[in-house]
Amino acid sequence: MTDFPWLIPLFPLVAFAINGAFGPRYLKKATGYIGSASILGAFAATVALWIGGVHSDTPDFTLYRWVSSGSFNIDIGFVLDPLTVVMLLVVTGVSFLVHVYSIGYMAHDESFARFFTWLPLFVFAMIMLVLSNNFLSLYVFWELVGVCSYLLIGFWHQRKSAADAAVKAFLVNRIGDFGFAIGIILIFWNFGSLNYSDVFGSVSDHSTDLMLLIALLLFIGAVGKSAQFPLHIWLPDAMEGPTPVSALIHAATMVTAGVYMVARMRPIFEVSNEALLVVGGIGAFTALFAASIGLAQTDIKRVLAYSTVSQLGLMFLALGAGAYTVAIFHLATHAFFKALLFLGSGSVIHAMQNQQEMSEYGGLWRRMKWTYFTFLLGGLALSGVFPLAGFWSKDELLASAFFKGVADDGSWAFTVFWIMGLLASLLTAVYTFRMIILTFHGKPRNAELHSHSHESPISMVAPLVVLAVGAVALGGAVGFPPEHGFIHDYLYKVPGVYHFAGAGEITAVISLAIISTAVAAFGIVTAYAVYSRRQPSPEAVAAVSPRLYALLYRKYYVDEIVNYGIVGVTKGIGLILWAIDAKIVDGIVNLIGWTVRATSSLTRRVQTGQVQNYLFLIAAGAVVSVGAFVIFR
Amino acid sequence: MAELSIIIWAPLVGAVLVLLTRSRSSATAVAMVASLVTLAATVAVIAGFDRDAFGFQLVEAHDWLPAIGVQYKVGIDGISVLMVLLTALLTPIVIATSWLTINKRVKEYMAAMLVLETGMLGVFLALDLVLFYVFWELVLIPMYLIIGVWGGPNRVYATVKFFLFTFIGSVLMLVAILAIYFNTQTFDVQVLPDRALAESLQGWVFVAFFLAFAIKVPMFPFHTWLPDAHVEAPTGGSVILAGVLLKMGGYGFIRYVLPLTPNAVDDARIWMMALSVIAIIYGALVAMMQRDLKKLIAYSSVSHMGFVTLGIFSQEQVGVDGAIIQMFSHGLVTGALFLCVGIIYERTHTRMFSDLGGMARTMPVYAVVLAFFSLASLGLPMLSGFAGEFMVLVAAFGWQYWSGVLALTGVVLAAAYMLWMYQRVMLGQVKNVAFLRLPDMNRIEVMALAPVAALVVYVGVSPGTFVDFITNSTARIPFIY
Amino acid sequence: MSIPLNAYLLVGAILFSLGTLGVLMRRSVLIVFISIELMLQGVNLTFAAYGAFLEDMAGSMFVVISLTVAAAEAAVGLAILVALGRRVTEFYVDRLDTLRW
Amino acid sequence: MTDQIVAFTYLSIVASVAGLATILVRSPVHSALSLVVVVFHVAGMFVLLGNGFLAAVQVIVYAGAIVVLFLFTMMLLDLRRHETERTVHRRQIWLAIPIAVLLFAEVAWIAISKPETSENLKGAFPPQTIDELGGSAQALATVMFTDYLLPFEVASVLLLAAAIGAMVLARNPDEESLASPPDMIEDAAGTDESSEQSERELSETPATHG
Repeated sequence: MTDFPWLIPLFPLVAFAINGAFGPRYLKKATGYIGSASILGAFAATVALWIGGVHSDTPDFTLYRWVSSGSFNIDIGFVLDPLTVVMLLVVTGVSFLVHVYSIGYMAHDESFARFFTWLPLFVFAMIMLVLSNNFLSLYVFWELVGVCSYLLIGFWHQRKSAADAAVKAFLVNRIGDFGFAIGIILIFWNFGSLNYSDVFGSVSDHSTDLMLLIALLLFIGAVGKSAQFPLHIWLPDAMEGPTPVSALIHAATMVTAGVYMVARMRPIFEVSNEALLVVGGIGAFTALFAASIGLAQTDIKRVLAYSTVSQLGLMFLALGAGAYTVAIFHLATHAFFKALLFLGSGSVIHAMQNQQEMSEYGGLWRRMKWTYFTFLLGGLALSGVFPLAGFWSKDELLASAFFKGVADDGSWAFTVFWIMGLLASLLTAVYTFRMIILTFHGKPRNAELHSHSHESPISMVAPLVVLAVGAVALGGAVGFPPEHGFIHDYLYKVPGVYHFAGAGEITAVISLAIISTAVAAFGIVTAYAVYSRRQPSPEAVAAVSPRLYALLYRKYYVDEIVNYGIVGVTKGIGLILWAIDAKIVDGIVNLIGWTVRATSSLTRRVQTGQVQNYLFLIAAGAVVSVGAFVIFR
Repeated sequence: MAELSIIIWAPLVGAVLVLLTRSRSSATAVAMVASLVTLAATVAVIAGFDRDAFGFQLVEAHDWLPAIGVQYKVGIDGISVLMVLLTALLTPIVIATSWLTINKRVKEYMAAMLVLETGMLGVFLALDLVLFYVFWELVLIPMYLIIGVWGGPNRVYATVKFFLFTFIGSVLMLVAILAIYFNTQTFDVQVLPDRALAESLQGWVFVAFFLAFAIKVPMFPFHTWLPDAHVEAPTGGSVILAGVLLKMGGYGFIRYVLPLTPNAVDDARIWMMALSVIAIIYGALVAMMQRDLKKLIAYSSVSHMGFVTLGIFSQEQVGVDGAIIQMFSHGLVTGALFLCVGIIYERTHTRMFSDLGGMARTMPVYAVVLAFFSLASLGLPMLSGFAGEFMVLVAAFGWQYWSGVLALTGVVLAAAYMLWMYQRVMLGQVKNVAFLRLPDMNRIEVMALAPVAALVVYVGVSPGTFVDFITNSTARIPFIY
Repeated sequence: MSIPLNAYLLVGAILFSLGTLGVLMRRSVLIVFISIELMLQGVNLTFAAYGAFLEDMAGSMFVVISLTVAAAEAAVGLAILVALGRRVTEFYVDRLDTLRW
Repeated sequence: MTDQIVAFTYLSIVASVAGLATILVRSPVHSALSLVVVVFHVAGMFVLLGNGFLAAVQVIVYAGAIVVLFLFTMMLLDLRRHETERTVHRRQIWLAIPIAVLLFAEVAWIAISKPETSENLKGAFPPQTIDELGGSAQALATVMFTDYLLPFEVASVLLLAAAIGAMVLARNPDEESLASPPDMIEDAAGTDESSEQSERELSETPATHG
């Protein structure tokens, strides 16, 4: 399988081509099956690649020469190593389940075919992004993934909010790519090539602050794509897209591209501690920041969106602490249970006639048993309760941050980050169970809607169950003995993936595990205390501390700042420049025209029609010439 | 052996024949045949084009004014091959779509278009400074007529402005050509680079050439004719104006300014880069605030052509190659965009954003096509816009990192105004009830845009095949560091 | 030939300037014509003087030619005047300014 | 020698005064007459210069023809009302006088400063050869029909053109039909047809009468 890896991206590409060309008119519903089948094919090919045994020094597979102009030679090719395989497994696996789910979810949508044209294109771009073996093709598919998210967020393009959200998503991504592109070009000029192997090979013979600069620039790209602190504003708005899109793109695959990229660029980041500090810091802060906002959201998908931003923050915290394997492990588990939660919320929205406000929900557990149970399992996994996947990955993640902080190399900051991470996971537990209680428990707040609610069809519930199994089993199966689970050894084979040694003391690990479980339990209890017994309406909760609630609900006014600040200023400058262009630059041109006409009208005045004026001029001319003759003779 | 002459003069013969025809359909038919013959000849030449050859190929030289050594000399090399292909490809498309839009005086319109094609092809293929100048002026007349006769309400102002702007520039160029002749005793482009001009003279020649080509590109301060010309030009005129005419400026810089005045270029480089970066950002910001769809695309052209000049003056081979690819891709993409604008204008007779809105529902096929070309225009990877821009950015970084960084903001702004345009035109609710039931794109329009879309993807997916045409020719440009 | 050339030239200059003055000053068309003739007299005198002093017949030849010109000019001018006379009653130069933009 | 000087001074003074009179006098007739005086005195100077033929020609052509022509025209046009209006532009004077004075000053300056009559410029007709040839007329003739033949011919053509021009211009339109205002070009075309008609009529009428 290692000799024709191009099969994996080929499946979705073919599906895209077929659906795109024949979808709307001829195939209609069949596009769903073609799409799902192609992703299944890609998944099978990935498994084959995995079984085929891929180790860190499998040679890259070059596809074709992209461009060669003077010193600028770029080839498109694939890198085949454990990190790629793990990512591909996650991407194709979750994509397949989402495709199947979408057949049911989008059944009655009139542009069903268009949905199943863009979705496989997204999967193709994501696969190529993970597979590419050089910075340029990484950047190429990085942007292509951004476009697919633009197309899918703006899927219901009649809705203005969806169209705005799509544009916003693409622009924020592009701002992130701005830093990413500068980083890539700097790499090219300093390393002479853009292939990972060449660049990682010669990292040592470059100054550390150059590497810091490159690392930070690349990290800007990651922040843009994985919606970390400054550039997170697009993800909550991205919820305008259909729920399967949110589940696939804005939970499991695309947003994790940033984490994958930092993990892949480990040699660059590893060189400078400041870079790791920045990554960890942004991660921890975003985790806490997003979790706090999640508390106050009333739209079920927005809660999940902020939860994703928060979990991604934790992954970056792990990357900052140098624990790459843990970060990828958490990425994998998070992909499963977050996709589960999103699809679950999709099933709820589907049942409640597209009503996304939790204030209209309540008491749904009786009507939608399967969705309720899978949703509950997902919630428990997200909060990090003992046997489920979330516990294993999040616990190790916080442990790695703790050990990095404790380690003697002066990075005490990570202890602070560890505390922030802990707080974040506490808030995670609180908002998760607030969501579950508001949706499923208590009395139905909208009786009329409630009466219509019903369990989703089998094609939607089946993926939920599969994901639930993943959410439960995946953690233990893959990562059981912390640091020595299957995934760690598998990933560890990735060349030089750092496996921090501090985890030697079992007691410390166990004590950390106990602390995190306690935190999770405490979170769930508070959620129950606050929400389930007294069934307070969101207004009541807000009354407790109106200003704080408003702050959280308004997402720290970041959106407003950006809208008036950046967007407003740019438009303002645009208007000014346009005025300058119309008045000054064009003005000068017209001025020249006007002056020519003015002077000509002046000279015209000489033609008075009086013969004597002309004669006078002649005489004057004669005088001047004779005078000149006399003077200069 | 006379393929290039066939390419140049076939359209002119076609123009003459068109003038003899009677009905509107026969005129278009003859015009189509003429332009397709030219396209076929061009494809034949490109097929036979030897990519590794260094010098000019298929050179034909006949004495024209032997007294002062002026020859009718034509030849093709890497720098001009893509431009000739672009011209030969866009003209039949424009003639086909004009069949739908132009209904008065069709005969003269087709004739003007074909004469225009001859002029453009002549500019790209001429190897003699005087011949180049003749074709450069020849292009002006038909374009002046096309905008002036078949244009919009305010066409006279626009076309006179366009004519005077370009004409003043080219007059200065004539002075420079004469200066060159008096110092090197030859007009032959093959011979000129070996006879180095004196440093001081290079300065003046550079300034003269710069003015002529900067107006045509258009670079920052000289761009105000472009929006007016585009807004008033008929669809076909706009496509050719944006598609090919702007490239003559860039081509002129690469063919004449870089080889002939290398020292002057090296001195003036800081200014050229500054102007290009200003053009990129200025064009993008102003484009964002336009209320007229065609003006937005016109200003976006200013921004994209800013990349071209940035690439040309970056003194890197990858920059010049990127500039040529960017010109080729911009010709295709912006030409197609203007066709799309024409399609909307024919149906709704308005280009104002305030009237348009929610067209995606009424014209789904058109929505996909416009989305495709808008994404290509904002430089989406895997589409042609990205390849050229990225190579130019790499080159710009090589010299002054700030130019690269600022140019990159141009890329971000491009995404902003393009998507905002798409959103205001296509997405959201239909503002104007009259536009609820509009005919979607018909067969002719789809067939016209299909080859352009195919090329855009081909250039995007593997720009290498096109860059191979160019690298050996641009390698010969003497960069002074 | 005791009278020096300068004297003749001086008289020629006087006549010429008086003619110019007349042309520019007077309002009546006829007077303007006559002043032109006066200017020509000055010129003829100068030609003749130089012809005599340089002992070259070219001088008088020029006088003859300027004579023919003067005659032709007077004839045509007066013919125009007569034609004009049918339409216009008074011949003030500043009134006849229709030949304008 | 002194009589030449006396004659010259007399001639020059009278010529100047008469010149002044031509431009200052109110009525055009007087101005024309004073022009005659100027012509005569300039002719006198020609004689002083030893160029009798020229003097004669001057007198005959100028005084005889041109000024007479002027007087005829003045007769044709009834100039009675001329006297009432002012004869001079007030504004124009302030421009005219300085220009005239300046012009005179320059030319006078040249006249005074020793004009070039050096030997090498000398022509081929010193006074004694003129006498040998038999007077200024013969000398002029030899030059006119040899070196200056072309200008002579051109001058004659010019006179012919002027004569025809004057006739066409001054013709009185009343004789033809007054339907439309006479336009030069149509008029010219018109005359051909009307003249043919008139001939035909002439040729036919006798037949009918006959």
